[in-house]
Amino acid sequence: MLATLKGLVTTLAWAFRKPVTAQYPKQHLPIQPRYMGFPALLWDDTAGEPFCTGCMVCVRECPTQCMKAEMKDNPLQQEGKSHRRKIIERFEINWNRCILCGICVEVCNFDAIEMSHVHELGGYARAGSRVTLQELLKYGREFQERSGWKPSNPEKNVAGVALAKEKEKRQPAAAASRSEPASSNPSPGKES
Amino acid sequence: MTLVVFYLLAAVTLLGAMGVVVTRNVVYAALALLLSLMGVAGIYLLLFAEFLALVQVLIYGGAITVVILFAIMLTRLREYKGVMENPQWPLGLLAATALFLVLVAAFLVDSPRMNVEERLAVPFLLLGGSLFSQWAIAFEVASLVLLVALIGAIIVARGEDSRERP
Amino acid sequence: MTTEKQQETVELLLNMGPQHPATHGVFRMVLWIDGERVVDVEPHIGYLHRGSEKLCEGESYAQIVTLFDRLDYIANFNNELVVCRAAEKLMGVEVPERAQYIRVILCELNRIASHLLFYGTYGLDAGAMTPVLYAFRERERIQNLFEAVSGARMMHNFFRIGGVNEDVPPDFGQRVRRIMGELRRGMEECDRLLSFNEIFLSRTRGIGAIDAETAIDYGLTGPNLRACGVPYDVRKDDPYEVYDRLEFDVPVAEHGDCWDRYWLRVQEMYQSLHIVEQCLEQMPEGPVMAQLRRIARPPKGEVFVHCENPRGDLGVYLVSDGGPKPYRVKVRPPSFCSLMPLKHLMRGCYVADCVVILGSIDIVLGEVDR
Amino acid sequence: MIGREVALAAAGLVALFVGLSVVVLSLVWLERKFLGRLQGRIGPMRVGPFGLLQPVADAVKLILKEDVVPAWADKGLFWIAPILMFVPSFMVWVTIPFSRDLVIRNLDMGLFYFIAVSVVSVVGLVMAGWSSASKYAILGGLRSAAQLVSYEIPVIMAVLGVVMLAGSMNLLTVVDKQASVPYILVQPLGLAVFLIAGVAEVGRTPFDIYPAESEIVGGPFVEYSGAHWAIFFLAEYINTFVVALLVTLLFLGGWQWPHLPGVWAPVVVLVKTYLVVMVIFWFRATFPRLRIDQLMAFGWQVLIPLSFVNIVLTGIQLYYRWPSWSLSLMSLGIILAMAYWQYRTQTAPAQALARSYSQRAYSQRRGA
Repeated sequence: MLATLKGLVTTLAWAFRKPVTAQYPKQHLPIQPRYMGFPALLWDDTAGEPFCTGCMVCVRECPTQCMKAEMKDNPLQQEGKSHRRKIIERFEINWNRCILCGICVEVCNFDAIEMSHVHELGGYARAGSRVTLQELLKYGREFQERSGWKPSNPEKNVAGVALAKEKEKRQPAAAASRSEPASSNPSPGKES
Repeated sequence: MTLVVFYLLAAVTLLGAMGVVVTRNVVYAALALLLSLMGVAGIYLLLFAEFLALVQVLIYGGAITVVILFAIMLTRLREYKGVMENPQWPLGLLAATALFLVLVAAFLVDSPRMNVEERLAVPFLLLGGSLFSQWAIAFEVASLVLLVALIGAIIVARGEDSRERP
Repeated sequence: MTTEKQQETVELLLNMGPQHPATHGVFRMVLWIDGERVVDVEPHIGYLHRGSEKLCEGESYAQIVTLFDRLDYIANFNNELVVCRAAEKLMGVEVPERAQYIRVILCELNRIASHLLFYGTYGLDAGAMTPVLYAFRERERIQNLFEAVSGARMMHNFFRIGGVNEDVPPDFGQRVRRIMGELRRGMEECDRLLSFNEIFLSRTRGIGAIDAETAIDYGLTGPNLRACGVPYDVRKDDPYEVYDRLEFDVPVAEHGDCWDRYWLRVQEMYQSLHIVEQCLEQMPEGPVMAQLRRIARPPKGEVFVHCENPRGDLGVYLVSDGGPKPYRVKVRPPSFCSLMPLKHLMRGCYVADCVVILGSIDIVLGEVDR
Repeated sequence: MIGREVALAAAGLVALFVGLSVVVLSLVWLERKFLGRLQGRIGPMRVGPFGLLQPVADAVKLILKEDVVPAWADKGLFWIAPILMFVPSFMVWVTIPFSRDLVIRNLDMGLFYFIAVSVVSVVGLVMAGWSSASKYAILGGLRSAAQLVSYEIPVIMAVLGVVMLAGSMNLLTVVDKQASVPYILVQPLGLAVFLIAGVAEVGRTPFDIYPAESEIVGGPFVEYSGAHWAIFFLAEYINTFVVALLVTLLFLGGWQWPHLPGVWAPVVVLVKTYLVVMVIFWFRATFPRLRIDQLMAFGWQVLIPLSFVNIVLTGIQLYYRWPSWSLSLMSLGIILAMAYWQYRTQTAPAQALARSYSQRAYSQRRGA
């Protein structure tokens, strides 16, 4: 009876405390910075193109084979705006298959894919679970803007920095004066 | 009005009783019995024997029927074919007829034949008082019989139990 | 009961599961019952079979970790740990100390989370509906912490062969300390609510008892074995990671009944808190990942590694042919072994006890069926 | 003349039905909200302000749902069973007063009527269990038959204690007699027995053995759906409410409240009743479920003897004309003795065991 009374008091005490439930659609729980949401492709503002070169390493390393990628020659590289010789043409992630493990992020050599904070993945049709390049880039841009994402290897992967470096190598004297406008160029990618 | 209700109740009672005998499904029989007993309770009410009616509902309607149903459900998987072809049916018929005749005879010989009126209703307090003073011995004997039956039932149940689980 | 009797009495064959609120997943028990008594029971498993062991043979070592996440989906870190350790042992990798401490902290927190889930669902099995909500409230704190560390609440994929994926966030120690205070209060509350409740005691004391010898014969491990009085804990008996530097007790009970198993797990939660505290104090700075080639290629050979999962002794037998994928992976799942004595435990008990017994051995069907 | 009476009766029935539906809806809402708060949740919030319309939404959903009848079920019985359970819970309202005037018909044997009628609802449960052609349902039916018949006895005995004190089975008299002192103070033991047995009688936690959803997944109701299930649901909540109402009338002094005019009588009764209902919900939030054999043992070996003790104590007090506080003292003494006995036999050994386990904890390293 003693323990019974204790139990009764324990439950009753909660009647006078604040409930812990969050009312989900109205009230979102805070997302931790490292939260692994749906993978998204990132956008290189300095070149106005995705980071992704379509090298297929994520496709190969994905444990569930949820991705498809195709690459093409990069037109911007020919124009001299980018250092990437190849660029992604088509990319698709099937989010019914994706297990949000983050292996693709880990294996990516180009800082091109990141686990975004997108997590409300509900949909009405099965076909809707195939996410195309455009959507992935959209998620990626949102993620970049919100979280202040920084590339882990900018010298190799960010077009502006990499191009400047290349030029630095070629013309060490003129490098200092030229690299600045290149990196502060207004990016065409932001408009789309 | 009262007469109409009486005939209705009597019909319910008789139908229930018929159902008990006629149906082949034991659970239906138990439920028909419940119906019949409820009809009897209604007739008690018509006779201003409220207490008796309520006791009828409580004991027969609630407890007894449920216990019967309980027993039936425990033995549900058995087959009941052949229950109707009991070789003892002539004896049963004889006994039933005899009982019926005795009841009719009793009714004919000693019938008060008076109209039941509300003033005849026994007040509850009076009933209780007389039960515990005038009829105390009968009351105690009845409870003793029940007690013996209870103990017997327990012994029977226990014995079987211990045989099953040594 | 003799055979003749069995023919006479009508036994009811009751199919408990695969979809039943108390079977903790898709698990089916065929009960032969006599009234409310269970005459015999036959467990049927395999409804959640995904062929994990076979799948492992087609995946690289890094990918296997995600498969192990999904075995015992309530104690993911512990599962990741065992497969990472297996590969590390085969490769002879020395894991940086900081990574070991991080692993131990996360594993112990995961043990608490798992035991909290057990506490909640066990209350539910016994018919109390509040413990599960209180337990989930406490578990949520741990899950949030995990999310901050690994980015996922359950399927972390955080441990790597040779360390952990990432160093913990800078405010990790502070957060863990805060959570530990809250957890301790929450666990005490759980204790007040259920542990000594008279109804709960009468439902669990002396039910589903198993003695030490039988338990060993059936291959029970973990809390289920320690409840019978056998002080076997891999963390003590075959210390891995940094457990040999930590001071902690292994709770041991005596009777091996449902209440003992329950009580043991509750005590283990306190011990885990103690371990985490020490780890936080001792944790050195430094790298969290050993210097390795990107794609793990363990040398040809085989290895068996076991760790103390919340459910018991989780072992992995790994055979490598020198390639990037394992040749064979065999898991010794503690839940599966815990299911073994089910007949022994359930024969002669009541139908209601079945639920309580099944809850008390704390199985996870993802691990049983693999 | 007769036509008018019939019309009146029909109107009364409709009013009763509507009133009871409102009561049930409010109870459903209250239970979900209150349980939620006790568990650190907030309960339903979406439908209407504070989720007030949630039970209405539930009801609409239930009525619109397909009413599935299992192919092997005994269709007639399956169909009739919910009604057989519902009718008695409806019939008891004939004699339950909300105030001195607000009663359909005040029977002289009101309490006895209540007990007699409410027993019949067991038949409905048993029938539901039998006719569903499901083994869970059969087990549930068996359990309900055993449980409800056994717990009827302590209910009757606890009521008898009150009847002895009041000297009447008329609910109005019983309430009137409590004008100065409610019987909760005179007969705490009676209240305890009545509340426990009443909770068991309506099958609520910790005595929800027959619907035990973690064991036999709903017992007799397992195969029911839609409107049929709703009727069971309705009956269950009405029964819960009736038990709480009887606790109010028998032990809490009904509409008696110091310095409150008679107009407030129904309000006082309702407030008290809802408080008792909340206590029952509170039990649900706190306790695990008993096992069927423990339930039977508790009923026959603890509750029934206790109720007899209660009657004997009441008889002694009445016969020797001791002051009424002597009865309260005796009652409390018995309760405390029971509590101590339970502590000695259950809690204390478990705690001692727990202590010994923590001392046995295996801390030394082996073979290091």
